[in-house]
Amino acid sequence: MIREELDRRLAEVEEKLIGIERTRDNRIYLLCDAENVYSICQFLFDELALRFVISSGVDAEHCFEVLHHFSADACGCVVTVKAFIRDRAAPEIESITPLIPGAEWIEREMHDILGIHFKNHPNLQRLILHDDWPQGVYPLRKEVQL
Amino acid sequence: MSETVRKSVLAVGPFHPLQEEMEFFQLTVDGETVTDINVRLSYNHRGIEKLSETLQFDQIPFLVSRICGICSASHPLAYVQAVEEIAQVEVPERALYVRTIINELERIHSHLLWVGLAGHFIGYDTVFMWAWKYREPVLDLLEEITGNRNNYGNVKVGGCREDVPDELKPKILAELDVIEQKTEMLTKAVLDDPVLHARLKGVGILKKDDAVKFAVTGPTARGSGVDIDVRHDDTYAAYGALDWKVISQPEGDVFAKAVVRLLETFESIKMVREALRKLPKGPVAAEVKEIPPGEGCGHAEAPRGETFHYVRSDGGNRPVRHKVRAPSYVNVPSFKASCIGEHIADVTLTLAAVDPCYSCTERVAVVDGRRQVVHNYASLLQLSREKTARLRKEIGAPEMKLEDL
Amino acid sequence: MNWKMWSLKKSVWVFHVNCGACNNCDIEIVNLLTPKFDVERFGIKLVGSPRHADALLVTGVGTKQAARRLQEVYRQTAKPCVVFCMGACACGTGIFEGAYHVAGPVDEVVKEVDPNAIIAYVPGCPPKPEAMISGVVKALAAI
Amino acid sequence: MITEVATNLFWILIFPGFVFTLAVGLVASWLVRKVSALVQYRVGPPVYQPAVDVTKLMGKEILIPQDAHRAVFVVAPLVGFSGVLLLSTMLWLVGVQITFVGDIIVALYLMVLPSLALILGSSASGSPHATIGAAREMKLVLSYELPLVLAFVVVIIKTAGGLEPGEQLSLVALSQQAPVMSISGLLAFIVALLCVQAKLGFVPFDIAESETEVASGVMIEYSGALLAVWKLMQAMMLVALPLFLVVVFLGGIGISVGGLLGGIGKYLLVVVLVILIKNTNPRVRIDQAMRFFWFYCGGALVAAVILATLGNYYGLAWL
Repeated sequence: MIREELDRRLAEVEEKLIGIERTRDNRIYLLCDAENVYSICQFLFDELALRFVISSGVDAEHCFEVLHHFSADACGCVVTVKAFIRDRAAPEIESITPLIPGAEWIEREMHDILGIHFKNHPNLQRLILHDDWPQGVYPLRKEVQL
Repeated sequence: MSETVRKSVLAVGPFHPLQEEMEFFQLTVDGETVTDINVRLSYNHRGIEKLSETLQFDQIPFLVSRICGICSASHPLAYVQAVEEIAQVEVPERALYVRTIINELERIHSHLLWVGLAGHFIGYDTVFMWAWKYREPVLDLLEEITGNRNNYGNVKVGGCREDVPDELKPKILAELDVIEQKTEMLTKAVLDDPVLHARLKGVGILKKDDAVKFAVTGPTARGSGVDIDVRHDDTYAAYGALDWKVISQPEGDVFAKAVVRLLETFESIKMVREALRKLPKGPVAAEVKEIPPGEGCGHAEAPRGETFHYVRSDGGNRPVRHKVRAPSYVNVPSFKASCIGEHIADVTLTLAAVDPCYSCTERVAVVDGRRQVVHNYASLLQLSREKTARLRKEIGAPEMKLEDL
Repeated sequence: MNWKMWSLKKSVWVFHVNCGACNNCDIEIVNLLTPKFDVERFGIKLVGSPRHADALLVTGVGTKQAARRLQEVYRQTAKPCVVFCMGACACGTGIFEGAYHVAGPVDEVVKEVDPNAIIAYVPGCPPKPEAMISGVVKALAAI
Repeated sequence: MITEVATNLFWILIFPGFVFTLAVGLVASWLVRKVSALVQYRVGPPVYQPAVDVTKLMGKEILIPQDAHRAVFVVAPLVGFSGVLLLSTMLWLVGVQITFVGDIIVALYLMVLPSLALILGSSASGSPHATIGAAREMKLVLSYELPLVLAFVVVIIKTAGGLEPGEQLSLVALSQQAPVMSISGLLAFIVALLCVQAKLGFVPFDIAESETEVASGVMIEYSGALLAVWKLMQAMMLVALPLFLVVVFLGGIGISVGGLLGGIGKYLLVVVLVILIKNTNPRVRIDQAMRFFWFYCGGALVAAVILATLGNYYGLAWL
């Protein structure tokens, strides 16, 4: 898939997005609300056959951001779906693991270290924090100081 | 994991001389067939992403090179590429070539290391000793260039810290010739050995659509016919200027992954040679004044697959978020697709074929319905080797002669 | 020097414990076995059970999850034994100092079990195989 | 009376019993490690290494696992060790003609003792891995004992012609013959050599405990002096078992200088054969080992028995 085609196809999901940012030639950020993340990822993964790379959870000032990074290997382009979770007290977002099994670990990890709940995740157990880690403490949140 | 399993694992200690990270794999078996697999991480979780938020942009390469000892060139490279993307730095051309040389040397020694371990897993300990012997000169070269056998700490935002001295070129070229010759012998031994064909072919198949679903990268993906390679797709450093090709094999079994790694070693040797020849004159680092607010993604092809770094800056001198993804993080979960339904004699080998940074497989415990450990790493290794021996016999293979290697 | 100490120095069976390392130290330890360094010359041998070991080669920072396992291994080791902290992380948590999942340097973790444990340090990131050999020799000369 | 006791004690404890066998055994186990190292481009350990290893283990703490059956766990190594000690003393004394009728049967029993002790000790340790090892060791014993006994039957048939009826079961009498110089004897010797390989626990029959998967199944829970006793036992088996083959098949060790040198040569030959087999073969699986010993070795020995009987009947020594 060449770059022009990717841009054209991305326009198909435009109504679900808040905006599109292009920081460099081959870096595309799709900004959206938490509710739309599953359908956008489904479009990218199933329709455009992009490769899932990883997700990053970010503790931004007024919200949590979940970034699903995809890679369009044919044109070397990284497409990132940036979802905003505005409810800081009980952050929740749709899991994409039922769609992409490779996302299981990273969602468990974000659940561990940021306390984001993933709806419909098949196995949301503790993954990387040790067994005696206190409940309710999320090390990657900004209020936790080293 | 239930307490009983834990206890027996602790009591006998799933430790082994070749042990590496502490991941704990729990396999459920039905008779001799694997029906489920579960992994517990955390033994090696050091909180690097949080630490990274407390360090300055220039200090972080030293931290990320300590994520994984074998990928200690590609992690910093991916990181600095992300930061350079934020800061829009123009990296001098010579630095790009130096980065390429270091990364390819790293790939050569990592792949040789894997060959040795794979030999160990199927009971050819002599191959293990020999492959590691041939790997040593590469480490010596890296030490001469960067000052350390591992953890090179050679890249920084805007370029490199150490140059490849011109007077070292003849030595590197000479060593490469020797390594190429030895690798050729190893490759021949692998590709021509009927026992290895029987032992490795059709084992632990990761089908192409599973490879896509589990989003695997590197030789694991290329062994399943997914020909992705960051060096080629989103070309960085000097890879775009070099003549090389992406190696891929469609079969998806352990043999295919071995072939991919061996052939890649030759490509790497070729690339280092060409990069040395084309090495342009000039400085190896550009000055970077400040990192503006913004976000960037950097990825690089480590020996095991794509290393991905996401960095966000708020204009200060520390990142506000730094996400790291090592290749094993997506390659290891693919065991769910490749191990289930396999005979337990093949499990260690299948896990090893992914090269999961490389011997997490030694945390394996096999449990039956009553949650009792029936196999540990040693007995699985045993089963794996027995199968090799049985196949040798069935094929009527001659004894492996030392001079064949 | 009594016979116990003498023989201990001439025949060191080591057991390798990784408690959260980056693999570098671990690979260099395995490297010790291979033809270039071949520590079997000095009677150093890697063994597979802590019960057979005279020295524990500990690498890594001692993450909270791994620390308890290290303590368990230390209890299972037949005394007298020496604990070697291999690499900067094991010696003093190195670059990972203060991270939330780090239980502390290896010596502190071991001393929780046995305050009188004999602990030797081989710094370096990773220590070169030669440094490891020399570290073992020096530590043995000191006891 | 006192001198006789003293002499016997000397024989058992110093020469050629405990001390001497031990010394030879430790050197032999060094040889095994050294040759393996050379194959792998390494230098290998110095000659005194096995001795130092054992000395060191003697000074270490003995840990007994909580789940273990203490008495059996502690006694098992001693049982195995005394078995080998007696066996080796008996074999060396064959040279000086002090023995009793029927001692080959005693020797056969003594040779089983180490394996039995190993099974006992590892089952008593209460570790699941040791239990796997014990089960394998047990199957291995079952597979090689039968061919080993059959091999001796061949020898006894073979030597029947030249010996008094009562003498046929005596090692001294047997040591005067060299049955390996005949077809049936050679067959029996080869099978017995393989059985010895299995008894020593070397590749390809190191199924129960192997150095490469150092978790070493059966011995995993042993430490300190008890582990040292096992190591000593293994070292001494490296002397006793090849020596047994020398005595039974290769014509024994003479008391004269020539006989002594010849004996050492024969011993080294057997040890070198064992090391060669060890270094050129991959490990086999337990059911392969059983099939190998029962069918192939068993078949070869039945043929050997027939050949030997025919040879006796027609007076053809070479059959």
